[in-house]
Amino acid sequence: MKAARAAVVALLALTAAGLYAGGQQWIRGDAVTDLHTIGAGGAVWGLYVVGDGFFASVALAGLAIACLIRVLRARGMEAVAQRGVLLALAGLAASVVCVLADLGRPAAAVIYLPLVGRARAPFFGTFTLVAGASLFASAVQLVLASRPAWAQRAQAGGARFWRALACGWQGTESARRRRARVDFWLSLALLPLLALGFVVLGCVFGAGAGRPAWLARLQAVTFVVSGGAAACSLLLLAVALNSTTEHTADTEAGKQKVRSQVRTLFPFRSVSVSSVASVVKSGARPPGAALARVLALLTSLTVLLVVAGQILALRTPSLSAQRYAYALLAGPWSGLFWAELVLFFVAASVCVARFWRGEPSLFGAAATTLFVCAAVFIQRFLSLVAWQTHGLSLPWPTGSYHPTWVEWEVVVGIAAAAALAFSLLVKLCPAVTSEPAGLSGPEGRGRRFITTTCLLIGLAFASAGLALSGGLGSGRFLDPILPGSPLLFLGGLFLMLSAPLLYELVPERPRPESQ
Amino acid sequence: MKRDDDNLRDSRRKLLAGLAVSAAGVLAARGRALAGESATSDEPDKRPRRWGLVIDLDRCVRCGGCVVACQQENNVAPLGPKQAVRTRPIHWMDFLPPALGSSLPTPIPCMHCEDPPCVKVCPVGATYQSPEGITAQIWERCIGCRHCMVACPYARRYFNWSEPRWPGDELSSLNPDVAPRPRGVVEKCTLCHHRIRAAVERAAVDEEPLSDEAVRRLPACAQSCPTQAISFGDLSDPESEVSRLARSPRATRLLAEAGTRPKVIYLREDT
Amino acid sequence: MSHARRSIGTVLVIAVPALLIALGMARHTPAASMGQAMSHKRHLAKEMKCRACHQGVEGQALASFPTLADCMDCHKMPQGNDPAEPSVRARAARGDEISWGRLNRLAGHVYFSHAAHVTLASMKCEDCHQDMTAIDQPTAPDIRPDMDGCVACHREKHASVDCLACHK
Amino acid sequence: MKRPPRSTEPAAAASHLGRRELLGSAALAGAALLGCRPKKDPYRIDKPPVPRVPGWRTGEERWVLSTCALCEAACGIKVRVVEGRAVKIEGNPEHPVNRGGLCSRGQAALQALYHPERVRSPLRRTGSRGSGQWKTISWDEAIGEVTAKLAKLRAAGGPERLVLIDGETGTLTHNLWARFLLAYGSPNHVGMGSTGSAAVELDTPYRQGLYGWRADDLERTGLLLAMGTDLLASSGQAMHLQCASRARRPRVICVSPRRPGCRVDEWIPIAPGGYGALALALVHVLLRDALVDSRGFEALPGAGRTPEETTQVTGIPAETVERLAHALAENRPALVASDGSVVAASNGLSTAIAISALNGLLGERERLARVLGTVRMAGWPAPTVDALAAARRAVPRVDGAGTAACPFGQSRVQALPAAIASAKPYPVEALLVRGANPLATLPGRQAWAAALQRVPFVVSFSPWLDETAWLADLVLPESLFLEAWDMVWPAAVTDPPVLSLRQPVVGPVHGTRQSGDLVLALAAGLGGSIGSALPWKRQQDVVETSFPPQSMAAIKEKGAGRSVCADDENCKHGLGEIVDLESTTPHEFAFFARRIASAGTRDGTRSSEAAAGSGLPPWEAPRFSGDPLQFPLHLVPYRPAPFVADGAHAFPWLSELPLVSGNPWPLRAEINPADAARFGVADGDEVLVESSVGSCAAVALVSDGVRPGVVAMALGKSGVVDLVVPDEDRLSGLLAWQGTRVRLRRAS
Repeated sequence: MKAARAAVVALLALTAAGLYAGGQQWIRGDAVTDLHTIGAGGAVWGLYVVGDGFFASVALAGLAIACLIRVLRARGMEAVAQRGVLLALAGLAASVVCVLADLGRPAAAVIYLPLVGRARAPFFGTFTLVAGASLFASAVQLVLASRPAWAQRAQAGGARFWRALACGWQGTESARRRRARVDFWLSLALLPLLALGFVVLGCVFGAGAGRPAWLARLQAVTFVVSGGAAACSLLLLAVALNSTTEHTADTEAGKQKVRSQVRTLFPFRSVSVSSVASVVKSGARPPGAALARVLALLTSLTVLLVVAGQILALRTPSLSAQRYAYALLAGPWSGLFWAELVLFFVAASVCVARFWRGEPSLFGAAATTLFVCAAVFIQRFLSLVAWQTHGLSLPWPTGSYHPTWVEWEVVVGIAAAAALAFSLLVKLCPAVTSEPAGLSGPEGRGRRFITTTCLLIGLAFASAGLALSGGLGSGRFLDPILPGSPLLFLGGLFLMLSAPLLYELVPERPRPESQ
Repeated sequence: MKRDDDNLRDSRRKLLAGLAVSAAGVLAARGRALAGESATSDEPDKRPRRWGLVIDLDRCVRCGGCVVACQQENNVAPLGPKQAVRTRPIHWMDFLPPALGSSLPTPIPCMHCEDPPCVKVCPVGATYQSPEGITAQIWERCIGCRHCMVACPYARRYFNWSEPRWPGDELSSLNPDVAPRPRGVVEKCTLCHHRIRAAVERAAVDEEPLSDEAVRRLPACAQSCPTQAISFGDLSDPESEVSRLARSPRATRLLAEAGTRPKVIYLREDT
Repeated sequence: MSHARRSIGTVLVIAVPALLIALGMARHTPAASMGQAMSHKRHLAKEMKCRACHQGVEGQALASFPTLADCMDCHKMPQGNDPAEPSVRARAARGDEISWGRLNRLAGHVYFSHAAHVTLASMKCEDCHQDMTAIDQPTAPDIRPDMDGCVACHREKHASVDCLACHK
Repeated sequence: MKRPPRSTEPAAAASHLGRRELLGSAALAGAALLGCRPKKDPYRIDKPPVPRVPGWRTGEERWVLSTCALCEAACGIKVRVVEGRAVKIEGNPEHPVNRGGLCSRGQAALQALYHPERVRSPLRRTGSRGSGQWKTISWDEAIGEVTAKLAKLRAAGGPERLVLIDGETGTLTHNLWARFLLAYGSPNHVGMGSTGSAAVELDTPYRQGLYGWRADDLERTGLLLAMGTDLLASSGQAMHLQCASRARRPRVICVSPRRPGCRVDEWIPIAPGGYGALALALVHVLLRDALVDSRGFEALPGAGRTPEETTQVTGIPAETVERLAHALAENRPALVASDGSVVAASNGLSTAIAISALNGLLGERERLARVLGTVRMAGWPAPTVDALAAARRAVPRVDGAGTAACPFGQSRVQALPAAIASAKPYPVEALLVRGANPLATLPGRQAWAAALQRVPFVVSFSPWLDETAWLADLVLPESLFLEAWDMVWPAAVTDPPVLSLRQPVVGPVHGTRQSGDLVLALAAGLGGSIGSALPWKRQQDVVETSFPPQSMAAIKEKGAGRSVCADDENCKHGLGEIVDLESTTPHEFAFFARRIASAGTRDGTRSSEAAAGSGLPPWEAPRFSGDPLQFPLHLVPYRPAPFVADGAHAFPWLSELPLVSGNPWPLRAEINPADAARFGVADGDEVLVESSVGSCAAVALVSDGVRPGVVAMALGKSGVVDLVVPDEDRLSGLLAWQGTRVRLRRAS
């Protein structure tokens, strides 16, 4: 209890410190960071963009895992899926804040990106697909998955709040089947979107003037794979908690212990332990082992990719790639580089040794998560920053980058806020797989028509918006043909993603025959 | 009830149709505008100019006159020693440190590439290639994402890390033809487009064609150069001095292998 | 019923201050001030051309305001019986200058050349400005330039719509 | 049909609440978005509240011609003035010195003009010296105070006890001050020595026996042998050399311990102080191989030195010298040019004579160059000098220049602190300092500070509160060159030689006054013979009436022009007493030797005892200060391209010039990789450079552009001068900047 409060206070304090640091940057300009002009001895992208890449990739990977679980209809993993969606929400929000902290003129960005954003720029994909659509999609997923739980709370005489959230929910069997359908199709539809989002992010991180194309692609792949590893590790942590719950939840003493453990991680009073336990019990097998295997695989793959990249970079004719590789192997970045490899290795070993048999412990999971996340963060840092300081094509002096306290504070503050948000979301949106037995009800009409219309209009808007912001035709033109086309594209995506929500929310209209 | 429903559906259809028609109308109007523009720019007697620089490294004495001339002309704020401890200097015209066989620094402005990597990555179109080949940056549009800085293989772009400051009366010496850049935007060499614009305007007022001699020393860097190592002109005009120099066997381009096709051409004897 | 009233109240409580804040942040119009009382109408009635005082209008970017020395070209001798005229002469004798109030100010990153518009494009002052033959003093600002307006006219006249044509 | 449970009803109510919240938050978001609008236009150039400059219309711009003053070259400038404010300086294309080019210094001058640290009105010290307590006083008060002191000093019969340190030469203002001292009765007009123009000035008089600067025909030169670290980059000749040789670039071979910043066809690294020996060796080869006509060179001391004998001094292999000599003979017309760093050694005069002999032997100097005579004013009446002034002018100078201690010296500023401290030959009662900051720009900072404390009355005319002004009693801030009238004789002399006009491009930004106006005001205040010697009201009148009107009109139109004398009588006092060496016998070296022997100094009276019997001073090897074992390296202070002798802090852009690499501000110690390995120093290390008199911290720059055994450091940043031992050439009195030994180690 005390520990939980202390954790909340600590997270709040970190968030406040982050706000303070952000205020310092707002007042004094980006000079408070250690970012510098490329070529004059620095990196123009630093901790903020690294944080953006980290949070966004973790979030996308979390959402991807959730989608996969739902597409594969692995009901036993539903809790993992739900956590994955929460991770996506918190992570994407954090990445958006990271980008805003990085931008020189965030206010101008808020105005100009939707108005005149250009589809050819990688940043366009970042703010439409990654920040906009994925964030919206995870919110939709979350709403759809949490409504049974909200309805339960509303029925249990909860506040108007829960009733608002659960409005229109029906416990009918047909509604449940309908929802399962929606879940499946939405998840299936999201997978290509997420893949696209990952490609965009990977491109941004693989980018770098003069980087050989193969190296850029390799970096992009490494980015995606390691993002998956980080998300897996975070989910593993959540699952480890659940597994502990399963072992001990039967006895009253065990329940107490679980409560305290649960509160340590999700420090809110009303986490429904029983519901969590019921989730896990309903599963056929503990999802931890599967996750751990995937994690071990992804981690090993990342190590392989990183090592392959280094070897290739050393043997390439490109001088800048060689300088970059040397800077990582033996230069100023060597400490971080080797630390990354060791962390990945240790994490993979722990996975294999402890979790392969499906015996996750909370401590082991926490350690693995820490190792993997730190290693992934370093991976992003090195692929982004070290190229700017050591990979220039022209003989500019090599640079250095030592983030200032402001940058650390802002990023840590964002992470803390994301953790708080995650905890809050866990409290608000518990995963429930065992719904109360439903009443049978009729299938209404009209629902399908509205949804289809929404989908089609959304598709039309999105394609029109994309085409228009792509500059359609003339390459000379600076602006989208129609100002606001990016907004049109984004709105179209939102409409398309709202379709399942509409499908769920449109009030039941009885069939005319029945009247 | 049913009739109502049908009516509703009809109205929806009407709405959709209306939307489609209006969207098509807007597109058509824009398209016409586009077509009109391309027609005007493709007049046979007006070949689009491609402004470029030729820098003769054998003549350059590395006096730094071009660097300071550029700063004074383009309202670059000085940093002062406090900022310079970990310096974030802005030098649109900079010196590339000597390396790779050369013992002398190389003056290096923006290359004004024919195929500029920075333009492709700008998310809001703050940077673009002008019809006369200048890689331009519209300060007001820039959101400060610094993507262009990462993309430029020459590192020829600068971010304003803090608000520019001119102590005391130094504001007096600011050039009214160039807008100072606020904090948070990326800036770069403009090839002194304000001077080109003024020269074009002056030539039009005087009803004289803009001759190659008149523009040869137009940008501030070229004007100040004691040895006239920097020449400026229209690369698409085969008779211009820059075109003539660009055909010289001494002509090279920086990072030609990057495929950016720079319009800044260096002259250097192979040693 | 009370429910509805309460909700309207809530909306008002939130929205009205927000609106007020928004209004307060919107640009307010500065009052016209010329720095020296003079009647455009009366000057123009004497068959004077705009460029007689705004001398830069044909050759430079800014149309420019006259110096007191320019005024004294005519006003050295009394021109009519305006009671303010002797004081202006006295100021000129002191070597003073009138700080004319500028009514129109473009955004700092916009370049506008009167020479290009008046001399090259043969536009008339009234095409953009108020007709000064009818009024003594212009109201401020007498034109509100926006980019869409500029671009529309440039398109129509086949002038350059390149960003660099107007941005600096 | 059973209806679904009523759970939808309250939910509907709840969604109503949601809508209300939504509306409110939308309104808030709208307000926030509006609030995000920038309140102030960030692109507006808001000029500071400088009063409107009368006579300027809005947007009106003019170009004003003037002359740069940031080095002795006197490049013509063209300043863009908008609404009365200077916004850009460019080179004047019509000006024969720079032909439109302009180096970084001239470009950055506006930073100094509008610098916030300029002294805005006269200041009187209120606390003790150096306490930094000042009181603003009016100009009348300030000038009254100075005149009262000077009048008192003169009344006491000791006008020679007034010393003027003058950092400027070759201008009308300088001549006004000289005339003031002449009428006042003080011989002590002290120049600033060899980082600046004085060393260049030495070049011609001792080589050609004439006072004036040389004009080289660079467009015809086939081979330029450039001697010294600064000649091609930052010397007074640099801009002219570069601009005039645009059309047909000669082959350039540079001889210096540090590779020049610009491209040359060949760089021959030489040991400091070895230039004279190299010249003699070249002379030897030229004579031995009969490559040149040798008449008249029998008297040249040390001419018998073979390249092998000089290798030890020059560090240049004999075969390189042979090759160079043949190159000189083959690529004619060949020209040997040198800068101040060449003669700033203990054997400066010997070096100058040897180089001059080489040029004379090549026979090309005379064909390529014409040398100007002394310049006097056309319209100036002979000065009125009263008996007191005439008597006291004849006493020995306080710095010992022209006496037995320094027979060929014209000015010996480094001897001043000792002379003041010992009050010998007589005490200094009043010290005026203009255009100079000896405390920061000359070695011996402590001695200077102590000397200044001993002078009862110190007046600084500096526009900045610099180190010297800080110790003054009064600061009378002079206007900067962009606010002043003047006429300048460019150090980079063109053919034909011209005068360059300096006129105010803007009115005084602050309440400062032109130096010429100040000296006129002082003279008027003192009255009597002094007042009548300087009868003008304003500096502008001096400039406009000192030259024939037709010349003046031409000069005003182009910014520079030749002054034409109408008749012989005016010519005597006028400009253009040009001695054309072509009219003498060009190959007769004795001509030069005779001049040196008979007229070592300007008036040719005080040096007779010093002239050696052979007619020429004997050849000297360079001498270095410091134990070679303790201090194994030679310090080579050089003038970097953006070198400003005084007030470098006022030009941030020059300090930020990215000419070397990376962070431009710290002082750099440039060493050869071999020495770096020897002393365990890597590129970018913090190092400590120590000489026998001082030490300074720097950042190591390891470069093969520096000769082994040498530490090259840029002048203009504080610290380097503290290392220099103030040794001098005993004949010419020039400070031996290149004569200090140092050691270098990593700072712990």
